[in-house]
Amino acid sequence: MKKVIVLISLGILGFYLIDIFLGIGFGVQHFTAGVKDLYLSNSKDTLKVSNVVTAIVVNFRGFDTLGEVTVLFLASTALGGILYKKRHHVGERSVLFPASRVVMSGAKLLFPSIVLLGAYVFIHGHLSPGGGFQGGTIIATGFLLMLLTYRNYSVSHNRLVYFESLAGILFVSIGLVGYFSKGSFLENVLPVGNMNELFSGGVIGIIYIAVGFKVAAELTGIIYTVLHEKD
Amino acid sequence: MVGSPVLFVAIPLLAAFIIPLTGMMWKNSVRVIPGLVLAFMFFLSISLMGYVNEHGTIVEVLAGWKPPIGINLVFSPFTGFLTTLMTFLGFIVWLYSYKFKRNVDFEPSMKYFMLLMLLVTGSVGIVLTGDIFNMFVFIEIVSISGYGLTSFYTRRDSAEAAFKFLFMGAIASTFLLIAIMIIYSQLGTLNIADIAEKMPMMDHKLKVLSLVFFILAIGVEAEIFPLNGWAPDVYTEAPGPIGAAFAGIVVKAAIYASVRLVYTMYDFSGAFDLFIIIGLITFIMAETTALRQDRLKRMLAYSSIGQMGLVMIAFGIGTKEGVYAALFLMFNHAIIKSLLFFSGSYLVFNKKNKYIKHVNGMGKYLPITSVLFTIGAFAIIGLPPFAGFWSKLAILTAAADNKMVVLIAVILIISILEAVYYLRVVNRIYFYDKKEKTEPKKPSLNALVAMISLGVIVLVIGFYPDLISGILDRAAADLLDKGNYIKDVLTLNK
Amino acid sequence: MDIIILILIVFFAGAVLTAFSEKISTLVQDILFLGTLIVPAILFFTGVEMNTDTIISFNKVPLNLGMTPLSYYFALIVMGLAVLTGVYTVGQMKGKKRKGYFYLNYILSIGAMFGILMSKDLVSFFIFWEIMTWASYLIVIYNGKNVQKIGIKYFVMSAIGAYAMLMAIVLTHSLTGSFLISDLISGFGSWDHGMQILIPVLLLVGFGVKAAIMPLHIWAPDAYSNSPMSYTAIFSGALSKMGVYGMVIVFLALLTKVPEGALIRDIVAWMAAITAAISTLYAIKQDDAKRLLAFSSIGQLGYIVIGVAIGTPMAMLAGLFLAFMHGVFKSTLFMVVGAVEKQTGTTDFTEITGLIRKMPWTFLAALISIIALAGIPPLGGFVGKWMLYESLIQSDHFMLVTLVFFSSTAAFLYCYKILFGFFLGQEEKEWSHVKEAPALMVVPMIILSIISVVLGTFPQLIMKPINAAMTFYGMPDTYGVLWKESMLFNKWGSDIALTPIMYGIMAIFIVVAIFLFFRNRSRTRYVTTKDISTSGEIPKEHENLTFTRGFFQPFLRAVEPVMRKQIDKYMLSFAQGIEDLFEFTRRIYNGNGQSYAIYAMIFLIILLVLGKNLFG
Amino acid sequence: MEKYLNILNIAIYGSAVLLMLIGLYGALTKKSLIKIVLGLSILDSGVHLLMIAIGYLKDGTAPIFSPGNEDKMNIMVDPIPQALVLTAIVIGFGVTAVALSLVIRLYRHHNTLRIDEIKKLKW
Amino acid sequence: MIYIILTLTLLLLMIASAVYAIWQKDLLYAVIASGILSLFLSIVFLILQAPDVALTEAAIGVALTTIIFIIAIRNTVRFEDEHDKKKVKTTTK
Repeated sequence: MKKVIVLISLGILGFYLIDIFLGIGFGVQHFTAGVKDLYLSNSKDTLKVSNVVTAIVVNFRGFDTLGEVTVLFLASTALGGILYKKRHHVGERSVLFPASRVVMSGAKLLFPSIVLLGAYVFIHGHLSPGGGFQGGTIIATGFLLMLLTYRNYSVSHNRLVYFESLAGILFVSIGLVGYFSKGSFLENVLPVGNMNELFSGGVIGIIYIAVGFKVAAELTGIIYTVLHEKD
Repeated sequence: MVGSPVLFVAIPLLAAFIIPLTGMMWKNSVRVIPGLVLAFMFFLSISLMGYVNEHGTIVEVLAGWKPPIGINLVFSPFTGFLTTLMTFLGFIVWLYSYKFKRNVDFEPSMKYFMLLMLLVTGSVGIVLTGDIFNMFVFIEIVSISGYGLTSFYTRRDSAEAAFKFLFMGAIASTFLLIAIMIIYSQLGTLNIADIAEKMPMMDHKLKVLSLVFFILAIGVEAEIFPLNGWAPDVYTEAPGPIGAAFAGIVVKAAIYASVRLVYTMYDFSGAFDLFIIIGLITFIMAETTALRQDRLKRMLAYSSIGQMGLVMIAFGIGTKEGVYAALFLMFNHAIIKSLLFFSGSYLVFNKKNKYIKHVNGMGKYLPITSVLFTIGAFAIIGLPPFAGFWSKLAILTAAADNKMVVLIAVILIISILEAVYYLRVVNRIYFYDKKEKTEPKKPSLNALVAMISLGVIVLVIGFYPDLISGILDRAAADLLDKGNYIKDVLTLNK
Repeated sequence: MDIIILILIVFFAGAVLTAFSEKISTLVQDILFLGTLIVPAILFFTGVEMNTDTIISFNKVPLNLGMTPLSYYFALIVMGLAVLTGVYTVGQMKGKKRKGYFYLNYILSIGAMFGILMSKDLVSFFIFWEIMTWASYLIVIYNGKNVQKIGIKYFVMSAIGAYAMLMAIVLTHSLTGSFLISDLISGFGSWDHGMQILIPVLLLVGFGVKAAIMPLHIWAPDAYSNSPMSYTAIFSGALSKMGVYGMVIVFLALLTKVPEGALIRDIVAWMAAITAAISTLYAIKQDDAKRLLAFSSIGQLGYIVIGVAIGTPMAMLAGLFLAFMHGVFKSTLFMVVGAVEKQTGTTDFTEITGLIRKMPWTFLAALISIIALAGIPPLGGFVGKWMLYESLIQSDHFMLVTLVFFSSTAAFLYCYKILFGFFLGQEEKEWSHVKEAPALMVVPMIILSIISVVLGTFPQLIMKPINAAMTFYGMPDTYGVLWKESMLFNKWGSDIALTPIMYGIMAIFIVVAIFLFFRNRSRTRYVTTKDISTSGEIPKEHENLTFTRGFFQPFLRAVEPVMRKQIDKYMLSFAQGIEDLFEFTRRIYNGNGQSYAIYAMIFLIILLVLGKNLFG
Repeated sequence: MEKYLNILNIAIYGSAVLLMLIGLYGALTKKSLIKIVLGLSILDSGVHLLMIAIGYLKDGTAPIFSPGNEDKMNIMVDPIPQALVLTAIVIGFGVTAVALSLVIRLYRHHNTLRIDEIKKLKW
Repeated sequence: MIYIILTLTLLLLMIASAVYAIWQKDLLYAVIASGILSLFLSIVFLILQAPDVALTEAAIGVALTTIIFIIAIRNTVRFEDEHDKKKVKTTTK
C-alpha cells in the first residue's frame, strides 16, 4: 500500500521534473542578462583568478563558503555531541581487521604524499581545479588511511581543535580586515597580482588555505569521532 | 552607522571558532562568550533599527561586489524587526539556560551553547540575506544546529526526534536546491531583488513549479501542516529552552523566508490564497491535536504550530493590516511561547515523561513560575489585557476588512479549543493535589530573570501596545513595498 | 485626571494590592478590599458626569470611555451591590484559604463590569468583558471541586459568547471603519441586509450567554452553585446583568431599524420564556439551595430578557425594573444561603431544618426576598412582574404571558422550599450550636431587604433613571406617559399604592398561607425530621429520609416529560464527540518518520497538480 | 550532432531525475535507517547532477582561464552552478555524517534499525 | 560521438548502481555500490566540464561518505533484514 502510494507520487513527481528540465533544455543558455558573464569577466579582469569557480566560491560568494565551513564545523560539533559518551578517549578500536604489513608500509609511504597532494590542491585552488575543500578532503582521506591501517594511530584531539579554530579565525579575520579597511566583509585587501601566477587573486589563496586546513581538521575529526564510536 | 549587518554573522562565527580555544584555558568561557555575542547582536540590532528609522534601509554588500554579483544583506525595518526579536530571544534563551546545563559535562555544554549561538546566527542570516542560495546555506546551518541541539540529551528519545527532523530537512533542502536551480536557469541570477525584478520574464509554468518546490522546502521549517510531523517530537525531546528557541526563532525565520518569496520574489496573487488555505489547515490540525495531548511540551509544540498557522493566515490576507497583524502575532508568539516553554519546563522539571499531570498542585510549590505560566496561557489564548489579545484583534480586523467572515468564524472556534487545553493545565496547576513525592526544582536566578522579563513584556505590551505598533507599522509597510526593496538593493550607492 | 480612569485605576491597582497584602495581615487585606470597593463607589456617585468622553489612546485603537444614562442605571446596580456584597464577603471569607486570589478576581470582575458599562466603543467593551469573564472564571474554579468540568464548561460557553461578540465587533469595524458604539448605531441602518441580521444575532449570542438564555445557559447552574456564595450574589445579581445591558442596546438601538427585528424579538422572547419555565421546574427539583437558587436565577433572568426583548416601552420598563429587583433580592438570597453555609457547613435542604430561632435576621432577609422574588405585593418584585404581564398582554403575546404566568406560579413552590427547608420545621439537635451569622454578613442582607421593601412602594425611585436610559436610546418618555397608562398607577400621583388587584392577590396569598399552615398543623407530631414512617416499608439505614426530600414529588412527576430532555447532556456529548474526532485525526502523526516524509511527497504532488489552478 | 545532443539532453536529465526518484524511493519505502540515509545521499547526487547539467553549455570548456583561452569567455560553461554544487556537496556530506551518527545512537537506544519500530514519540 | 556513448554508458552504470544500492539487502554492498555511483558521477561531472566538482565528488562522495557509511554499518547491523540474527552475529565480530 505504502509502496504503491510512493510509486504513484514519485511517478507524478518524475513526470513534472522531466517536464520542467526538458523544457529548460540542455547545453544552452537560457538567460541573457545573467550574472555568469559578470563573474567570468570580473574574475579575469579584477581578481586575476584563473579558476572562476574558485573566484566565485571564495570571493564573489565567499559568504556562502563561510557558511559552508560553518556547516561542516557544526556537523562535527553536533556529531561529537550526538555520539558523546563520558569515557570518550579510552582506546577503543573498531578496525575491521588488522592490516597486513604490506598495507601498513604502503600506507606509511602514501600518507605524506597524500597530504602533500592535498596541500598542493588547495594552494593552487585559484589556478587549477580544486581548492580548499578538495585539498582538505584529500588530507582527511590520508588520515583516514592511517587510522584504518594502524590500530593505535591517534590524532591529537587538541591539535585538531587548534587547527580547526585557527583556520576558522583566520577566515573570519580576513573577512573582517576587508570590512574594516575597505568597508566590505571579505573584500580583497591584497594586490591581485598577475593572471596564472601563484600569487594572484589577493586574499583568495590565503582563504583557501585556511579553508583547506579547516576542512581537513574537521573531516578528520568527524571520521575520528565516528570511528571511535564502538561499545 | 554604529555597526553593520555583516557583524550579525561574522562575530558569532568568529566567536564559534574561538570558543574551542578559550574553552581549553577557561572553562566558563564556553558559557559566557555566547551570551556576550548574543547580547552584542541584540544591541547591534537595536542600534541599527534606530539608524534604519532615520535613514532608511541598509544594504550591505559582501566582498565588495554590488548586487547582483555579490551577496548582500538587507537590514530594512521589516528584517530589522525580526532580527531584533530573534536576537533578543536568543539572548533570553541563553540567559535562561546559563545554569540549566551546569550538571552536564564540559564538552556537551560547550556544544550546547555554541550550537545555540549558531542557531540564532543562522536564523538571523536567513532573515538578513538577500540571496537565495545564501539563504539555503543559512537554512542548513539552522537545521544542523537544530539536529545537534535536539539530540542533546543522550538518555531520552531525542535521537529519534532529531532523525525525523533530519529526514524531513534533507528532503526539504533537496527541493530547495531544485527550486533555486529552476530560477537560476531561467533568470541567471540568485539575488532576490534581481529575481523579483526579472520575474515577469519567467515562464509561467516554471514559475508555478519552482514556487511549489520552495513551499515544500521552506514549509518543513515553517511547520505547515503535512510537513510538521517532526516538530512536536523535536520540541518534546529537545532541552526546554531549545523548544522556545525553535518556536521563537527558527520558525520565524522560515516564515520570513516564505513571506519574502511570496511578497517580494513572486508576483502571484493566488499565492496569498494558498497561504490562507495552508495556514488554516495547519491551524485547525495543530490545535485540535493539541487538545488531546498528555505531555506538556508536546501540547505547547502543537499550540506553537497552530499559532504559526495563524501567522500564515494573517500573511495570506495580504493587506497592510494583515501584515501588521501577522508581525504582531509573530512578536507575541515569540515572547509568550518562550515564556510558556521556560516556565513549563520547570513545572515538569524532574519528570521523565513530562506529562501534563505532573504540573498538579505546582502553584503551591513554584508560585512565581506558575503565575508566569498562567499569564502566558492567558496571553496566548488572547484574553485581554494581555499581549495576545491585540494581535488577535488585529488579525480578525484585517480579515473582517476583507470580508472573510467564514475565516473569522473558524479562527474563533478553534481559539476556543486552544483556550480549553490551556485552561486545563492552569486548573491543574492550582486546583489539583500534587501526588509525587519528588521535590520540584526551584528555578535558578538567571532563569527567573529571563522568565520574569518575558512576563513583564507580555503585560506591558498588553497594557501599552503602542510601544511596538509603530515599529510593526513600518515593518509592514516595508514588506509590502516591493519596488522599494528592489530599488534599494539594485541601485546601491555605497 | 478623568474620574472614570481614576476609578478604573483604583479598581485595578487595588486588586493587585489586595492580592499581595495577604502576606502583611488579613486585617489590612480586608480593609484594602473594602476600600477598593467603596472608594470607587463614592467617586462614581459623586463625580461621574453624564455624556463625557474620555479617550485612552494607547493603541492604534483608542479606547473611549464615558457614561450614558443606561450605563448609569446599570452602574447603580453594580456599584451598590459591589459595596454591600463586599462587606458581606469580608464576613464570609474570614479564615478561608486563598483570600488574596479571591479578592483579586472579585475586584477585577467588579472593575471590569464598571469598565463594560463605561465603554463607548466596542473594543474596550470587549476588553472589559473578557477581563470580567476570566476573573469570574477564576472564581468559579475557586473551590477546586470539579474544576475541569464546571470551569471549562463556563469558560467555553463564555468564550463562545465572547467570540461571537468579537466577530460582530470586527465586522462592525469593517463596515463603519470605527469601533464606536455610536457609529454602530448610526451606521447600522444603511448596511446590507445580511449584516443587519448577522451582527445583532452575533451580539445577542454573546450577551445571551451571560444572561443565560436557553441553549446557552448550561454553564449557569454549575457555575453559580460552585462559586462562593458571596461571589454568586454578584454573579447573579450584577454580572448576568451585563448580558441584559448589552441586549438592551441591541434591542433598543439596532433591531428597531430592521424589518426582521420583530421576528428576532419574538424568538428571543420565546427562548427566554422557555428558559424561565424550564429552569423553574428544575429549581423545584433541587435539594441543594445553591443549585435551586441558580436555576431560579436563570428563570428570573428569563423574565428580564422577555421584557427587554419584547421591547415595547412598558415591557422594557418592566425588564429593566426587574433587572434591578432581581439584583437586589437574588443577591440577598444567595447571601442567605452563604450565611447558612458558613454557619452550618452545608446547603442541603435534606440536612438542615429549623434555623428560624437560631438565625432570625437571616430568616427575615430570606422571607422578604422570597416574597419579592415570588412577585407578591407589596414588594418590588410584584411591580415588575405586573408590568411585564401588562405589557405582554398589551402587545398581544398571550401565549407568552401564559407561559410566564405558569412559571411565575411554579416559582412559589421553590420559594416555599427555601423558606421551609432551612428555617421552618423542627429543630434538630445537630444544629443546636448554630448561631446567627456575623454582623458583617447580616447587615448587607438587611439593607438589601429594606431596599426591596422600599422599591415595592416607591418604584419611581428607580423608574426615573430607567426612563432616562430609555429616552436616551430614542424611546418615548415612559415615565410621564406610559406609567400613567398602567393599572398600577393611581390617583395619588407618582406614589404607588396598592390597587384592589394588589390587595386581591395579597388576599389569595394569605389564604393559601393559612391553608398550608393548617394543613401542616393537622399533621403536627413530634418526631425527628429524619424519621418518617412510610406505609409498611422499613427504611434502610443509609437512606436519607428527611421530610424535605422529594418535596414536590407529585408535581415533579407530572412535569417529568418536559424535564427529561436536558440540553446540557446533549451539548456535553457533542463536545465529547468532537474530542473523540480529534483523537482520531491526531493519529495522522503516527510517529513514523517515513510516513511524515510520504505526507510531504503527497503534499508536493497535490501542489504540483493543482499549482496551475492555485496561482492564477 | 543536434540529435545526439537531444539524446544527451534526455539522458542526462532523465538519469538525474531517475537518480533522485530512486533515492527518494529508497528513503520513503526502505525500513532500514541506513538504507534511508543512503537513499537521501543518492537523492543528493541526483540533484547535484541536475544542477551541473543546467550549467552545461554545448561544446563548452571548463571555467578555468589558461594562457591560451583567456578570450573564450563565451564558450565557458556556467561556473555558478558548479560553485553551488561544491557548497551543496559539502553540506550534504555534513548532513549525512550527522544522520549516520544519529543512526548509530538510535541503534544503541532501540537496538534496531527499523524505522517503523522507532516510534516512541507519536500523536 | 565517443563522448556521448561514454556518457550514456556512465549514466547507465550510475543508474544501475543506484538501483543495486537500493535493492541490495546487504548494506555493505549497497554502500559500496553507492560509492561506485559517486565515482561514475564524478566522471560525468568531468565530462560536463566541471573539474572542481568532479574532484570534490570524488574525494567526498567516493571516499569519505562511503567510509562513514561503512563505519556506521560496523557499529550497527550489516543486513537490512536485521531479524536474521545469525547473519548479524557472524558479521559483527
